[in-house]
Amino acid sequence: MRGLIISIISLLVPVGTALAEEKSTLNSGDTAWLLTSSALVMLMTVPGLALFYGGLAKRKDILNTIAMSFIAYCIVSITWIIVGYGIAYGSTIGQFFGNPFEYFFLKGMTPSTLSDNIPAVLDVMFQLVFATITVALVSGSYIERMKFSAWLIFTILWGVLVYPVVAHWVWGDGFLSAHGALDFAGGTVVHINAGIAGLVGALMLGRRKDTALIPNNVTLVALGAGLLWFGWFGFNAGSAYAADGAAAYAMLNTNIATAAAAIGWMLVEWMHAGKPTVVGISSGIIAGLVAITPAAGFVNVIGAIIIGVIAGVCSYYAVAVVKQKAGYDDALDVFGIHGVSGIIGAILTGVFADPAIGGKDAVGLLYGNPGQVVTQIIGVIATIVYSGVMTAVIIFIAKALTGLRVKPDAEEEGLDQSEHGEKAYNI
Amino acid sequence: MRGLIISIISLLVPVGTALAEEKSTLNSGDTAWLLTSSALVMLMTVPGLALFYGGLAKRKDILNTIAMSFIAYCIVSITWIIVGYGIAYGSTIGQFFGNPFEYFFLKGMTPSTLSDNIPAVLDVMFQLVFATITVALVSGSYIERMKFSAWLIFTILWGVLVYPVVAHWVWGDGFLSAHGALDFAGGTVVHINAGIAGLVGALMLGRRKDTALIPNNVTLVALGAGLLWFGWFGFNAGSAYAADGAAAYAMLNTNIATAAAAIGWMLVEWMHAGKPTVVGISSGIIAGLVAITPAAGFVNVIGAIIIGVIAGVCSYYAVAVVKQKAGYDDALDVFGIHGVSGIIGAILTGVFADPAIGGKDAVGLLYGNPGQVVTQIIGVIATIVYSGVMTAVIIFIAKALTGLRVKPDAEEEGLDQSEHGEKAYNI
Amino acid sequence: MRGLIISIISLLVPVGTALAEEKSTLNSGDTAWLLTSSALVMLMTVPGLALFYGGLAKRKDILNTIAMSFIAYCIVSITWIIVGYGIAYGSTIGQFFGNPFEYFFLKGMTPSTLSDNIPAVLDVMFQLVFATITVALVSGSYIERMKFSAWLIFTILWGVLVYPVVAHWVWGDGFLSAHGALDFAGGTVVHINAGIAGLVGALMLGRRKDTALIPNNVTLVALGAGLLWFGWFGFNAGSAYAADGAAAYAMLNTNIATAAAAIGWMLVEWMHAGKPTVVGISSGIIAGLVAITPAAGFVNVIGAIIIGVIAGVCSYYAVAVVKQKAGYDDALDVFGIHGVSGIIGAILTGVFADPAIGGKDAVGLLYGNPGQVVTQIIGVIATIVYSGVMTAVIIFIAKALTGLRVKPDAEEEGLDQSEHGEKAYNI
Amino acid sequence: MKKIEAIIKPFKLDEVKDALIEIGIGGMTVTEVKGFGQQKGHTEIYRGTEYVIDFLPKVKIEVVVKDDDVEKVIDVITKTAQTGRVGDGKIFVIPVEDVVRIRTGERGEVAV
Amino acid sequence: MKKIEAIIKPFKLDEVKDALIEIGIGGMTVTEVKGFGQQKGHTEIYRGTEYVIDFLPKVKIEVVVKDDDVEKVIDVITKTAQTGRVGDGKIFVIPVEDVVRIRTGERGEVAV
Amino acid sequence: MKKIEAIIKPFKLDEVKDALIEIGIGGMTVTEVKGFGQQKGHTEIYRGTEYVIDFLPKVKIEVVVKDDDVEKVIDVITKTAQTGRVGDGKIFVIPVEDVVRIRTGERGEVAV
Ligand SMILES: Nc1ncnc2c1ncn2[C@@H]1O[C@H](COP(=O)(O)OP(=O)(O)O)[C@@H](O)[C@H]1O
Ligand SMILES: Nc1ncnc2c1ncn2[C@@H]1O[C@H](COP(=O)(O)OP(=O)(O)O)[C@@H](O)[C@H]1O
Ligand SMILES: Nc1ncnc2c1ncn2[C@@H]1O[C@H](COP(=O)(O)OP(=O)(O)O)[C@@H](O)[C@H]1O
Repeated sequence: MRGLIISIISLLVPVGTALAEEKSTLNSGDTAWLLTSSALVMLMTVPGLALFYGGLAKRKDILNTIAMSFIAYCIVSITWIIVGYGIAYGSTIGQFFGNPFEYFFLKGMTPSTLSDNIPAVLDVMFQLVFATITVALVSGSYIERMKFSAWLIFTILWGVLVYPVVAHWVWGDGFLSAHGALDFAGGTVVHINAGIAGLVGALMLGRRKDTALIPNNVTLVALGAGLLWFGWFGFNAGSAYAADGAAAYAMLNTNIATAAAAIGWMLVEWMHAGKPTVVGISSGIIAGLVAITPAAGFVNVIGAIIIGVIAGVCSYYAVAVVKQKAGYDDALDVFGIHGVSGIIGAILTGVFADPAIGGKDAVGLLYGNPGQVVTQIIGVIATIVYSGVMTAVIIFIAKALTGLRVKPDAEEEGLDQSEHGEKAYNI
Repeated sequence: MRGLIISIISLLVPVGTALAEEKSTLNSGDTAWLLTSSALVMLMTVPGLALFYGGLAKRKDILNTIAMSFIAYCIVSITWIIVGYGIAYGSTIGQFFGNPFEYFFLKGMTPSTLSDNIPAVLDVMFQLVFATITVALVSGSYIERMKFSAWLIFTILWGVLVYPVVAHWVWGDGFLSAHGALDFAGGTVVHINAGIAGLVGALMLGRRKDTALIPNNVTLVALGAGLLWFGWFGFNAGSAYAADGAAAYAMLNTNIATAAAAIGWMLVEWMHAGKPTVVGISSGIIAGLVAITPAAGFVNVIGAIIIGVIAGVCSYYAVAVVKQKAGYDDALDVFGIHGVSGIIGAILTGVFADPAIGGKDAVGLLYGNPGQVVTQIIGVIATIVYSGVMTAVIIFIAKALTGLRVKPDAEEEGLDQSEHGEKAYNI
Repeated sequence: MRGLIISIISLLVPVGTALAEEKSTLNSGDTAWLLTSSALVMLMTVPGLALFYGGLAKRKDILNTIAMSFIAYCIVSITWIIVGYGIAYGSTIGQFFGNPFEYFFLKGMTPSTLSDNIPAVLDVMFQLVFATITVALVSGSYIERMKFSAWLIFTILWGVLVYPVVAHWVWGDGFLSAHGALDFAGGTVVHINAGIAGLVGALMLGRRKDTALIPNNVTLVALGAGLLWFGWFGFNAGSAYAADGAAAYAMLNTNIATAAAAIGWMLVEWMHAGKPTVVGISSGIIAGLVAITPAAGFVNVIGAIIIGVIAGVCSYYAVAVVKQKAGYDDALDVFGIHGVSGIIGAILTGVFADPAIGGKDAVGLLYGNPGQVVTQIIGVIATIVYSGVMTAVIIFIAKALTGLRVKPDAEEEGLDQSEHGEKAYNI
Repeated sequence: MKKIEAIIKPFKLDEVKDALIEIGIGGMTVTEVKGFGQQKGHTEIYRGTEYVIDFLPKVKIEVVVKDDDVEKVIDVITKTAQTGRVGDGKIFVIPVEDVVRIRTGERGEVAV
Repeated sequence: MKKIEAIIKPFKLDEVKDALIEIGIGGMTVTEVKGFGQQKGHTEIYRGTEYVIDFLPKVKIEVVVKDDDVEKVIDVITKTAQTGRVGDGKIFVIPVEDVVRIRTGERGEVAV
Repeated sequence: MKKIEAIIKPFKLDEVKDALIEIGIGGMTVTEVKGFGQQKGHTEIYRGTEYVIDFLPKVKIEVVVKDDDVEKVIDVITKTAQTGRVGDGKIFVIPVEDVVRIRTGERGEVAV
């Protein structure tokens, strides 16, 4: 995929830089956009996701929910430059993971080391913010009952053993990359991965005493959704790795699919439950952002609209109907939104990928390449299996080390008090 | 105006790209800045404006207020790529509007299609975020009484029939553009347009039972004002369509005028009402941002300060004195701030435009071109008439289809409950 | 320092622009990044810092706290283009300050005036946002008791007489710059400067009746910390004055040091006080951001981690132990965090500066240049003395003009009511 | 003396307050409460799942008055707070044995 | 008639409410309060400094009932609100001399 | 037993609480309320329009005590809550017929 993106870029860049692949030179415009994109994706986690999740949590658990995202960002930032980046992008070991120590504390990288058109260290940074948000996303399934110490252990292990490995498969020299799986900005690596980890962990943690989702502060939900959308422009359009037409298309597709998904969720909620809600519109926004992530640079706007609407509607049913029936306690619907819309997006990328947008290596079913759908499904399944198994192992280890759940009393009293000794509002 | 901007740019760009107009090449720096600017302007609406308006609303109406902005953003995103962009920038039909179907679902645009120095699709995106915020702005006049379904109808119609047409006049090949009206970033197209629509709609909707403006959450007002200011740097400096000196001047002028307006509003409020308030400072910020919008790339910093102070003071009187006397119920003062400061900015652009800043085609009264003021006034009047009449027609259609106002009971109980069935805070 | 940065840049930029210093040409990529960085740093103050401080304040004082940051931003924006920029960057007068009237209302600057690779006016803008946040930072020490009118006077005087002078020493043609003091993005100029002003002013203002720090709204603290972190990428990576490897390194170092500091603060708080808190993690974030500021473009990632951890731990002790014992009432710990971590960062820059990162003019103790530490300490002391004395004088003037503190009754009732006549929440 | 506690609909507060002032009541204390009664609560819907909110927002007004004024106050509250729909609320009359005005230390009826 | 005021732990509210409905209580009013008692408050630590929060969040339930129902209600609340740990709360029984239903103007026991 | 209800200025709460503890009061319940009385409210101004806020923030303290302690408690509250300015608040004494400690089921004076 990385190679693909580069070849797309080279098509678009004016003649003077056609030699880019032979002898790299720094492009300051592309570098400016990747610096900006890195900052935007950082904002998605701290404070975007933290407040989105926090607003949805119960009043007595909001700070713990925020703390889970904040600390995940901090811990994974550190592990990433020790071994994470190496596992993801180091020389491949059997197409399964990269050499963990190849970039140990970024040894050998100076400001003038380039990675194609941008500084090498900027690639480290941009990939870092992807790793951090993926881990933080998982927390949404676990809130209101998990020990903070257990979450720290989970964060360290999952951030080293799961995320970078799947990133290697798809974006490094891994086997999915070799098979031509399309994942523009991380539908599989980020969202399916986090969604499955959320589901498996939620099952192992067990249900909360009070599983109601009555948001303590919907203004934070709206704020979080807005910051996530804003940051996602960096996530998706930054994944073009250049300030060019591919980036612009990815941004526009992201916007269109998200708008369509929000409208889709709102309408189906209106028909099914009687009213269109702000929490619903915000949830539809996230579903759309997730679904367009793998497709953003590959589909045309009609494809983007269709993907958005399908994601909005399906995630609504997953969350409002399926979860209720199945009875697992995925507190903030990480599986229902990131898992389900991630899978939808990954597969539909194989359907709608339009070579006029993404170039000759990104051709979907509708444009005569049914095999792409199969490739996509293989990618999805591989991720589900690996993420599911590894999450179970890691949760098991955390349980052994610290125990998983707070005491029943503490759960009732709220984790803000039991884990942090503080209160969100004195107003 | 577009043409004008390009000619300014060409003055500034180094020799090597002087052929830009003959054979376009992509400039990655300019593209990076326009990508960033598009994201910044998006943030203005979702969640910036939504929270600014939401914080000012009553506690029981905050979510409905937020929903109005969010859904306006989503709906106009979709209509824009169907017909909106064509109406605004398609081949002109009698200098009145563009061919609606010329860019139907962006047909024919690929990532490598250029619009001068940037990808064509990026122009679509950047213009899209302008369209969305204009519609969302209008909602501030209508809150706390309008049916959500009526708002959806308004949004669709106004986003297709009003905004793109006025945009065509000023920025497309329309008659105002042909006459040399100056509007750097949308004082007429965005703010006067929205201000008049707000006023006319508020008159047709009628007064709320309780017209008090007692903000439920001033921290959201401050947050919203801050995000709007931040995003406005993309709005104004992005309108230079390049990362160059014109963009930098537009950014600095935006900052200076806004600071001056906030200070101006604060001081006049202090003298007139006894205390300087945070809601007042935040309102002054918006007034300044609005007034400098048409002038940002044309005036020098002294012009910017004067425009800012005048806007801050006049909007204060419009809101605190005139509205009270006139008795219309423009709930969040869209007319008083966007309309009034928009008109002030548009006319003063004709006074202060300094050719040393904006080039030889942007010369104001003070620099020997009194005719520019006349041209500006014509632009203002044309917009007022068209926006006023069309808004009335559209509100009338919405009334026929769904009715305009919620039931009196629902208004008392709050629209969060009646329209969305949810509550902002459970804290 | 400015000269140093430029020479680093010239090492990294491809051959074609090697003549940059002879005949400047505008680099659109660098310009795009500086435009973005200016916007990011603006966001740090309005609304980032305002909400961070506001959330930590008491419920009855939150709006006054927000107003202090907002109005500082506005006032310093204006003074900066009148005399501030001249004092900082005008032709030096005895290496002490620059000619105040050299850039009076930016006379002579047009959009095509360049400052090396970027528009000259963009340098004004980027430096402006630094000046504004420095003044706003000081307010955290003074809240919950200072008259709003006294704060306005302080803001005007300090923003003219203190910040630009210290900026001149370090970044203009001042004596510290001449002696080779290293301050990548403003550890001395911004943070030590603000920290000392906070301490001295807090001593002169005297203790509040109720010195408890019980945040009224921790969600705002988390939001503010997140926005500050996001904006700080512009602060530090923008200080490379280019979109290049130096900027990327500065961004990554900023991220790593901040993560390390947050983890450090959290762990020491956990051990010392029993629980890891969200206020603690957020405070650690700020400590880390402050400490890495002078070092961001000079140290390698291991240096960044060490600086971060030391800053997090030391600021915790300064705030939790030393302040309690010393008994001064630095309300929101501007000295404990910005002063202490600023000093740590400034000195450790002299220890860890790695020529492989920052070039041959930025060599620290560990790389064989112990003299750098001495130079750093001289810079710290000069700043402490000047900032301390001048702050005392300015506070004295404010006292003479308006009095410093609100009436005891007003302090009890809250400054939101007494100074602004409004209430933050009606929820 | 008696304390009259009235639980009413929040949007009636202003009207009731004004009516009480008109008949010469010089003081009252108001609390935001939640009421459960015959009036059915509503449901809130988040992500398609319904939650029943059976406590409704109400306002409690407490007025302490001389025995003679009790009927008048009851009358005024009943009239102004009435909408005729379920959930209008209740008035409770509770004996008060003594009243103190903190500012002056006065006791009994003069302190009301 | 009597007003029964129970100060209980917040998380017991739903249980108590359900139990009261089960025994036929048709109305009640709930207020968020803060309690001080034998149950020790906790400390909150901000930036390393400890603050003692000695008021704890409690919920006050007010139910007005006929004299005959007093014991039953006390019984039900005591049972359901009990955890056996300090801080479970208190019940106070206060005389009520009259009740009015605002909607209809009915007085006395029928209005409860 | 009696319930002493004191409506006081919020910033006096800590002082009153400490004084009550000093004289051996083991429990109390506090509610945030809004008061209307002789003390005039203030006006809030938003965008130049004035709104009269005639309800002022007050705090209600409820303490149930044995009959013997009533005077002592009134005394202490009056003293500590007094500023001498309008709006200092009121104390109401209300009869309590029974008290129950939920944790143990104890009744009467021992339960206070
Ligand atoms: N027995 C009761 N004890 C205390 N409060 C009550 C009682 N019955 C009703 N209330 C209060 O009065 C409010 C209105 O009562 P409800 O039964 O809904 O309507 P109505 O007063 O019209 O009969 C309730 O929400 C509750 O706050
Ligand atoms: N004398 C009292 N008057 C009013 N309220 C009281 C009194 N004593 C206790 N309370 C209330 O009851 C709550 C529980 O009391 P506490 O002494 O902590 O435990 P317990 O009820 O188990 O003895 C307190 O938090 C307070 O709200
Ligand atoms: N008759 C009353 N019934 C209930 N509460 C009252 C009554 N009169 C006063 N209050 C309460 O006492 C507070 C103080 O009363 P106010 O008349 O302002 O001053 P003062 O107590 O000094 O005479 C009021 O805000 C209100 O909460």
